[in-house]
Amino acid sequence: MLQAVTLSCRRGERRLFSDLTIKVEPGTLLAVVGENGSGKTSLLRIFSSLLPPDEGSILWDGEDIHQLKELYSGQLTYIGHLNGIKDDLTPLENVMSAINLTGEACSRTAAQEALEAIGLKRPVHRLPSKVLSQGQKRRVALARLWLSTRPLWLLDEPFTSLDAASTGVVTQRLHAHLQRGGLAVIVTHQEVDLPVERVQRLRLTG
Amino acid sequence: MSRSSMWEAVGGIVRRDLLLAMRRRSDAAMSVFFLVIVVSLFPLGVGPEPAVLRTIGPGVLWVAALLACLLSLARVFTADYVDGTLEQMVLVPQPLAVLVVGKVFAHWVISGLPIVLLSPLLGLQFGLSGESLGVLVMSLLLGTPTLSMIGTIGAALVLGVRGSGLLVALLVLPLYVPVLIFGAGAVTGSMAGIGAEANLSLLGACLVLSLFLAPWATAAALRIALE
Amino acid sequence: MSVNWSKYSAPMAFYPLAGRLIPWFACVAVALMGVGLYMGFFVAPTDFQQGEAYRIIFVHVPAAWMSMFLYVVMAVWAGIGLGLNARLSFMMAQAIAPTGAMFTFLALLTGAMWGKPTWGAWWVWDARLTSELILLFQYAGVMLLRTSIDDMRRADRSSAVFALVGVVNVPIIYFSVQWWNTLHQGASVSMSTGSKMAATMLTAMLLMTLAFWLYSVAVILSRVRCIIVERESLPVWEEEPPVIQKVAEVR
Amino acid sequence: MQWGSVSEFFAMGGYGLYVWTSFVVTALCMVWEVLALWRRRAAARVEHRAMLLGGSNETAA
Repeated sequence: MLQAVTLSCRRGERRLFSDLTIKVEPGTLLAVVGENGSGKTSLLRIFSSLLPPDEGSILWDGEDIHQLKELYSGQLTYIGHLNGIKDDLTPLENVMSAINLTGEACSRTAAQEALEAIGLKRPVHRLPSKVLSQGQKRRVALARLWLSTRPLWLLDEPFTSLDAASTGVVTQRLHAHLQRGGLAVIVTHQEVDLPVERVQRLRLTG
Repeated sequence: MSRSSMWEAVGGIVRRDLLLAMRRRSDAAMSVFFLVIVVSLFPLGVGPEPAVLRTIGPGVLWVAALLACLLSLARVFTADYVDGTLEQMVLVPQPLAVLVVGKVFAHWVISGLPIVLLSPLLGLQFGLSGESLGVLVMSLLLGTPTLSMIGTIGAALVLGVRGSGLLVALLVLPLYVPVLIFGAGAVTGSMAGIGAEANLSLLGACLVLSLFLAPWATAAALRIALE
Repeated sequence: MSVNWSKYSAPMAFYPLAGRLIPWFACVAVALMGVGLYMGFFVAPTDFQQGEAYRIIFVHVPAAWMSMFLYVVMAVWAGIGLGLNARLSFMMAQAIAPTGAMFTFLALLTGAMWGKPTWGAWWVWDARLTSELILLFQYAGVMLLRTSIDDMRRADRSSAVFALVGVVNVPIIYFSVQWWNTLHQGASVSMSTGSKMAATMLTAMLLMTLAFWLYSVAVILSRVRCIIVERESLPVWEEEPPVIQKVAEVR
Repeated sequence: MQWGSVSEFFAMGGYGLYVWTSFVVTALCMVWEVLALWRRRAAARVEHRAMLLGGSNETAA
């Protein structure tokens, strides 16, 4: 279970949000919506432990994530606003090195299956990523979701530059993750096509 | 968080960075060319007097190596910072300082090792004797990893900061002074016949010290840069 | 609502306290400086080796000591700031840097002034002067790193990390230059006049050091007050300490 | 007291230039630092008044 307790955040002089308390239960998804600059991404970065909150804390199963440190990192898969892929590497190499980075081994076939699951065909796997379109690059980043065994997913605008079909595939993957008891926090400006009882919406007004 | 997963992560970083360097060989070649050019300029400026060149040789080679290391620092984290892989690196279940060692090692292989391998040739330009050439290689072998270690602290501190190229030089060069003194001192010492062992062991001590302290400072600086 | 009040109240509570302390430090600093200068110029005898030129040490040595001491203090505040995430500590570190850099510059300048008549050279690559030079670069690094970063929080923390790294560096530099000097068999010169120093000379030097220290405290406290006003966008309180209760309501 | 006359005091046994440069520059630096701080404080005060008059009286936000 993921909890935010009396969270507040300001960037420079501007107060983004304050006294925010929210709970995300296993099997549910928190969709953070709001205008540009309302602090959605900051909130996600606070959840990821990249950004320390100005006040308040984030609890994972009742323990402060800044106490848990690397133990908490071992619980999450974070896909930020940046794709985290290298232009000079092929999609296949990108997926494999991203998984290696988390300390897990990743076989070539597993990576290929993940890329195919998100609709990237075999020939694309061997091109340098710099020739891919924005949507294809985003899909390379999201392919990690098919290899992730982590209970908590933090996704920043996962559907940006994805076509309808890919959006559907990612939504299905999210649904499967939630059905297995996973948690997710996503920042989005789109409606998420998931069963109502699984989705909790948080609107930041800025 | 087992030991094997840590090696997996560190090995993954080293493999990926080396692969990236192979894809962009010109980047790695640039610091080597820089070194050769700088070193070659000195005899042209000072004059071809063999005795003079022998005297200034160790210092010139070491200062040039130091500047070449400095130039390559911008590459250590900038690309990772821009494309988001640095975020991923900070959010893994392994201690960040250990991953930093992997990054530094890869960086050293790409930009430090070529300098070490090339240095005997450059030493010949300055009329260094066979034994002194050996000491030069040895001192660079011990010294350049230290330079990479220390340099990455500066590279992490200036990530995404305006005017970072000059700033990193200002931050890092004062920290390079001891390595320069011991490194050039080792070669000078061997030429003067007083032996290089003491200087080399001090260089080794610097390496060990930087290996223990620098990754923590770099890790702290990276976390701060990503906030 | 559990809020870390100390984080917010500390600079505010400190502001009036600092304001009350500054005049005392300043007055005692001026008085001690007067006594120190009198001792240095009228009581201390002429050095039989260096003549009157040695009187430069009455500013040189205190400036050099303060430059090193202030760097360490700055690093300690920076470390506390990083450890406890306390804004006042970062402000203290920020306030110390310019004064420390000034004393470093003065130590170098007066060192040159002392070196020319004594050694016959404006600059000698001895361990002390070289360490001072590197120290100046490090002060410059801390300050430039801070001004290059727009985000105040990151500026605080990044310059703190660099300040701490520098603390490790300076002794290593000192040692390495000393080592280098023995290798090159350079002039084994030293700025201390050692045990030959007359008691009155030592007294004058210590008085001046104490005066410089008090001066630094006064100047740094008053700079920290400026920084608090600028950064917290709070009013410049004349006498009354702010009512923290009221501030809490606004928040 | 080792000074016979005022001019002897200023001559500093022939080292007057070095000694007085050191002391004067040190004094000037300190005076300059104090003045700069005084101006900085005054500027902060003026800016703050302007902010108050400008209507933004959100003092502690």
